[in-house]
Amino acid sequence: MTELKQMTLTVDDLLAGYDGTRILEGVSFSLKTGERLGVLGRNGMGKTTTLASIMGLTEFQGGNIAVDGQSISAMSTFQRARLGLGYVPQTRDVFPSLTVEENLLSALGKQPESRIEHAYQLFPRLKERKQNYGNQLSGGEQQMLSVARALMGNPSILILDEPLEGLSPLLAEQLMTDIEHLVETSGMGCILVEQHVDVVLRFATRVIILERGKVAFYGTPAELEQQPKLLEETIGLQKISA
Amino acid sequence: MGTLINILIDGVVYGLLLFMIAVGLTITMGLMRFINLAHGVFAMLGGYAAIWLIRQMGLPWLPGVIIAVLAIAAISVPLERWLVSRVYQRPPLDQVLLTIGIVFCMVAISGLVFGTRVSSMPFPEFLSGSLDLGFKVLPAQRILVVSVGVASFVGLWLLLEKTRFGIQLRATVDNVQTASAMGINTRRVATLAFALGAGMAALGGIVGSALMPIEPYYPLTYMVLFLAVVAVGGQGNLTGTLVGALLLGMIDTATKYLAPQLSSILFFVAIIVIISLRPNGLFGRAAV
Amino acid sequence: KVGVLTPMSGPFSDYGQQFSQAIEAYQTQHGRSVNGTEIEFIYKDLSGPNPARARSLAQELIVRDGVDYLAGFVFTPNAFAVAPLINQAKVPTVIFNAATSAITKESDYFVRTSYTLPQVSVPVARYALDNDIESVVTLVSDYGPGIDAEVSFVEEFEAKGGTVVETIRMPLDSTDFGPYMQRAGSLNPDAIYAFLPGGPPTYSFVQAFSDNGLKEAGVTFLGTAETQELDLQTLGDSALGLVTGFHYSEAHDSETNRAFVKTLKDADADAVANWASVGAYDGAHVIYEMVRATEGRKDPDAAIDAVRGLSWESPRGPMEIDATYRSPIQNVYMRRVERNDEGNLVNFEFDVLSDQPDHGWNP
Amino acid sequence: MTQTTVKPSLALGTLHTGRLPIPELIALVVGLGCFFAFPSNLGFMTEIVIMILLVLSLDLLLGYTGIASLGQAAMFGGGAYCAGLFALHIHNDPLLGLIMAALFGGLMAGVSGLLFLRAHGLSFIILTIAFGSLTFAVANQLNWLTGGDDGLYGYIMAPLFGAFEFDFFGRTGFLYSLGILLVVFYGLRRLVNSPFGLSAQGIREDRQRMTSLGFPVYRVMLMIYIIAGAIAGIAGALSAQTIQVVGLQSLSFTMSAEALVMLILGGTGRLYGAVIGTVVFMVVHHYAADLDPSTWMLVIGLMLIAVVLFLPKGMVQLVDMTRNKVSRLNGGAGHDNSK
Amino acid sequence: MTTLNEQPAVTPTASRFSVQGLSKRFGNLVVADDIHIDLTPGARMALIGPNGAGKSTFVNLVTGLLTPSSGRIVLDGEDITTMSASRRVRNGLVRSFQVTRLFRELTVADNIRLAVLQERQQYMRLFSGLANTPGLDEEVQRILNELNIRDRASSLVHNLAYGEQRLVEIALVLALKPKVLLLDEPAAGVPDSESDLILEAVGNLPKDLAVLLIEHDMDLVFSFAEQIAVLVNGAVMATGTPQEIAHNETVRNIYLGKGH
Ligand SMILES: Nc1ncnc2c1ncn2[C@@H]1O[C@H](COP(=O)(O)OP(=O)(O)OP(=O)(O)O)[C@@H](O)[C@H]1O
Ligand SMILES: Nc1ncnc2c1ncn2[C@@H]1O[C@H](COP(=O)(O)OP(=O)(O)OP(=O)(O)O)[C@@H](O)[C@H]1O
Ligand SMILES: [Mg+2]
Ligand SMILES: [Mg+2]
Repeated sequence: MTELKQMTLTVDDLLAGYDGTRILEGVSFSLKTGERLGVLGRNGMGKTTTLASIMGLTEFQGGNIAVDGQSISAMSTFQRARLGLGYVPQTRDVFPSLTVEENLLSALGKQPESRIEHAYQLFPRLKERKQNYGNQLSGGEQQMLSVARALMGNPSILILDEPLEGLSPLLAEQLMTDIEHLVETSGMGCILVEQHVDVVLRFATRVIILERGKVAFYGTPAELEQQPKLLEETIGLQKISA
Repeated sequence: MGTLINILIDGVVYGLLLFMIAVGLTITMGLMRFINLAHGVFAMLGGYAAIWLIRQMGLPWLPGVIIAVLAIAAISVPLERWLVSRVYQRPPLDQVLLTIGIVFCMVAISGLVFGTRVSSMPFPEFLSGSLDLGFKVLPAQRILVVSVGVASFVGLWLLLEKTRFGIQLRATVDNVQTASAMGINTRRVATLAFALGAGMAALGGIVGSALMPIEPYYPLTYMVLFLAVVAVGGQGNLTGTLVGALLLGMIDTATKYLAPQLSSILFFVAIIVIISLRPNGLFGRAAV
Repeated sequence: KVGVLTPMSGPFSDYGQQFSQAIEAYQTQHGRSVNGTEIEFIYKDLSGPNPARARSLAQELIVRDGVDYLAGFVFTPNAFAVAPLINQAKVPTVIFNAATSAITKESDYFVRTSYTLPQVSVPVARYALDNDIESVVTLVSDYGPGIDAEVSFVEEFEAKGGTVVETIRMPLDSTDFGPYMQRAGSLNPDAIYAFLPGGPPTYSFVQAFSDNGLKEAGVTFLGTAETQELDLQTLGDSALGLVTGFHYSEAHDSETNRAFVKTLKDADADAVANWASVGAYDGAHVIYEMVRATEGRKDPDAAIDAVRGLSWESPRGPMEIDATYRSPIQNVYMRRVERNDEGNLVNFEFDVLSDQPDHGWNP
Repeated sequence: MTQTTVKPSLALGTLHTGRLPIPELIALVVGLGCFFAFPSNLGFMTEIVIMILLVLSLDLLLGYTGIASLGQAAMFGGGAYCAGLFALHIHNDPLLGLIMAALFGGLMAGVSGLLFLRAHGLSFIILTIAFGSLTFAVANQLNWLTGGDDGLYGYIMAPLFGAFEFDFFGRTGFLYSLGILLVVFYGLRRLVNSPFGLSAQGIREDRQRMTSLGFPVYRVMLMIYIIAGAIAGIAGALSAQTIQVVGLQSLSFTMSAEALVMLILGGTGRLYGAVIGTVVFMVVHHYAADLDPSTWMLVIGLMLIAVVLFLPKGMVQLVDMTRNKVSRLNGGAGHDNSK
Repeated sequence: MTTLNEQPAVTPTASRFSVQGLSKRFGNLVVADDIHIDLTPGARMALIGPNGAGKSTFVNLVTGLLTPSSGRIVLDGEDITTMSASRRVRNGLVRSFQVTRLFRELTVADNIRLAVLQERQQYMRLFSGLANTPGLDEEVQRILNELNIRDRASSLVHNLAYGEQRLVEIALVLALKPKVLLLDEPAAGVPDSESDLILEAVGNLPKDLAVLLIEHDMDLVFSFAEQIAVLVNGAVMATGTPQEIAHNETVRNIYLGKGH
């Protein structure tokens, strides 16, 4: 793997939404390469919006997003990506009229083509399908492709929006271990949105819970487990399945 | 027999000409999926530019043409930045309205500037007159059309299928937001593609000017023809456009030889039959 | 007051320009009033064949602007569209161009100062025969005027013993005339007889004629309006030697014509005189005569009667309005495209067939 | 459901269905107003009314069903020639001719629709263009029947209801056309607010999903295409009857294209959008051409560009803005989805 | 809560829906390999399998979006192999989409309203207003409440969060009152807390309705299914009760993993 750029992402009192409507009402957190932030929250609480805002895909309405102290709030999306943010959108959004291989190439930027081989090692299934078009892939295959594509640009921080959705349990486990492995070895940072609380608690070094676009909790998994009431209110779970 | 050969040759040549005048549209409309009714505008402007450079500025033919093509590509950049790019994400019909608007404006303007009559395109000696193949005569200009047509096809095919630019372009068209989230400078890609389309349109307008003379109403007069070629070929598919153009060229020529009076009726019937049978065009890939 | 319906925008806007320039010329020459009656021309833009628009514009002119005469009319359907109107409202209407014989049947208030296609086609046929052209292929655009031209030519040519090897009708939207030329050439006739609408088609057609080697092969190009002055220079060298029979050439050698052309050019240096101009010029003359006859009173029938059989020296040569079908009787000149001393292309008249009636008229 | 409200469809945020012909009454008043205000422009105003009908038929296709056609002139001209020939050879009663034309327009649409409606997007547009051009070429070929380029002429319409002559001021012609327009408009308004209308909008949004909801999409589209064809036919007939000449241009691509432009200009998916668009386009054209023929295209072109840039929803947006202001004043919110 | 229980219960022995020897190839890739599946009325079956095993393809074949290379599909004793997709739905064979497929520019209410109109065969009413279409709005209300998305009724679908859209997707399916229901990952993207909601909705379906569930969320599968079929490389590798499957070694190795 090629050398990785260290970076710190700071989101400070972020206000964002879609054409006029406000969804995020002051979200703040920060993240270094090597750290792992888990994002929890019910449907429609603003998880995706938060991630999308970091990538500059929503309507920025206030607050600040900064990388290493430099504000990127005004930057266009592709520049942010080139800074070293790898994004896996919730809806996967593989390019339907590109083959698997081309999907990967499209995100490669200045990186060496050898990265594609790494991706294939991570997801052998993609290699079998590499001449298929994006819209000929199964749901799970699209998910794999989406993750693999995000890794192409050798990101310092990987942003994952429900990457396990639609993956078979076995594969989901593998993917999570793979990601953990990646993060450890490459020391990259990672933001993970997941519906499965246990997964998040197992993976994350920090957890943030969103409630109606506000931060309801920000702390370590350990701290969170001390507050079952909060969990119940925000996620609606009595106990956390082992 | 003689007729058959005539049909074959004239058909191929005319087909390549159709390809030349439509290939620019395959890029802007086919690949970029931008309903570009203003294609003819760039073809026409290309023609006028070349005529002006060669007649007024006294440039030699080849440099004149090259500069004209580049000029049109350049002109298209601000147009794309300020007007066209605003409607990429909007419904196709807004694109129709915008480009029709552009057509109307350019028709009126060039009418005022160049007059409403045909402006004749100068051609160098070696391209004027005709060429006797023994069994038939071929206008020398057709040789030009053939060579330019083939060259552009090969060049564009390589560019779009084999280069990173081609991939990034298709990615951008599929999903702008995601493309930019993958670090693609979607604005630049789109602008370049549009300029490429405009340039090719200009080239087509120039080489085709013997059959489709340059005059202010050019963009309206041949709009249907452009669209038909692209649609028959299957949008965004270069090979498709070539085959489609050749096919239409053949059909048109054949009917002109065999049933002249019916040729335009049969031409449209052919289009209807082809597209009804293959709604995604000859080479179109149906969305799965 | 005269309302002029003519294209002033769109592909045919040339007509409007030609009309207004010619009328302007006439008024500069003969004054803006006939013994005291001021004559004013009001122009309305009717950019193409569009009966609906023709009717509503004519209506506005008659009802709102209260015009006493209508004029202009480039396209036949537009003329037909106003026929019922002018019958009800009794408005004498002078047709500057529309060249279908049947128009003047539709209303007694129509007068035509242009020509009809049979009127020019038949003489061309006769000329061809007299100059030992035995076999002809006709190539015409497949629409009203084209068909008129073909039919009347073929009838005359065959009646007088010529052979029409083939009659080809080319769809209006043709762009590639190569195949037609190849076909015509392969039948190697002595001549082709062509009719196309002006502008782009004519341009491509003439190019195709020389590019496909018919010219070298010595095939004579016979036509009518193809080499009209507006397109002539654009056609370039490929037009040289084309033979056409028509009722007006800018190069017509007469005092009246020189005066006419001069007045035109004085007003606008790059003005060009073609059949449309002379149609309007003589149209203006007819209107002046009608006004003179009625002393400015509104008496439509008297006005029309005044010009039945009227004859005068027009820039095109001697001309007369036929008493019955109110359309010109005039000379048809055979012209060949040549370069004049300034190096411009001109229709040089080398032969004349005098006093041709409307050969297409059948009551 | 206790909370099922008094006006459920409103509570569920959909368009309220106008049973009362209020818009029609307004239109009638306006129409009559113009009738007395501009007695010498009746011809022009009749043109507008007829064009509105054609554009409405397109709006049904495009605005409500998502079928973009550039060949509607085929049905318009078809209707026109049908009515003309009917008057010339069979019977010259206007209303009879109107019915014939409606049937013929519907027939043409039915036949072509059967073949075309399997295609989508550009392919479909081209098919419609080709069909239009085809009818044009055919009509030109059959000049023994249609008069070809000279146009079809020589028939005189019988008085309307046997009472009202088609006078050369065009009074009868205008009121006749206006009347027909109002009837059609009312019918259309009922149609688009009906379950059938909603199904059409479903098709506009996503054909395949409609199929997997069990809708016979193809059949529904065909029905709409036929209805639109009939309306276009009626428009054609009105033009043939009020002008008493039918020209080839009634079948031309220009006709179809201008109709489409007027529709988008006004705003698709709103019936009054079609009305506004047509009136604006034709009036601007008329006066621009009067002032300076050489530049009216420039004027129109700039207008179109401006609308695309500043009024993405077309001219109807202006109406919405004012309406929202009003409704805000009386505390109600204009809802976002009155498609 | 009213239930949809309006259809007459048929004899539970009769096969409501059966697939016989269904096969599909994409070029040389076999995505459905001689599949046999049989659903009795009221069956609650789950179809699981690794990604790309061919589950969605199976659904597409059965619903007529793809045409099988070979095999028969029988619904209520009628061979529907060549029947048009929309006819199949009208005959009671309904599916939900793995990737939500909604009318994004229409309101949630109108989305559901469309489904109801079809189910009640009222969409051919040309001139009567929606408001006075008998029973329409009541039905829509009922479904909105059932999935408690009533407060979303008048917002456009494209303004909904993804999970919310999943619920609307389900709502459409319920509105069609199917006889045989194919759910393709209905709970994907819905948090555990809300997936119960979907289960509940499915639970409220008429008892004689046969359901085939495709899902990767094992908690959901095991709490729902009475029978499980495992699809691998396009072929049915095993079928059985949840217990049997849970303890099947191969299934564990290639699909479930250690977690279960
Ligand atoms: N494109 C959009 N336009 C307008 N509003 C939107 C858009 N996308 C989402 N919203 C609204 O923003 C709110 C938050 O949506 P978001 O997708 O961030 O929720 P989420 O936490 O990701 O939910 P889920 O778990 O279902 O993905 C939702 O109420 C939704 O209605
Ligand atoms: N049109 C197509 N052309 C070629 N291969 C295809 C096509 N459609 C699907 N496939 C392949 O068929 C296989 C089965 O796809 P399918 O979507 O049925 O899998 P699945 O079981 O639904 O997986 P998942 O659980 O990930 O959704 C996949 O490997 C996919 O790549
Ligand atoms: Mg989300
Ligand atoms: Mg699947």
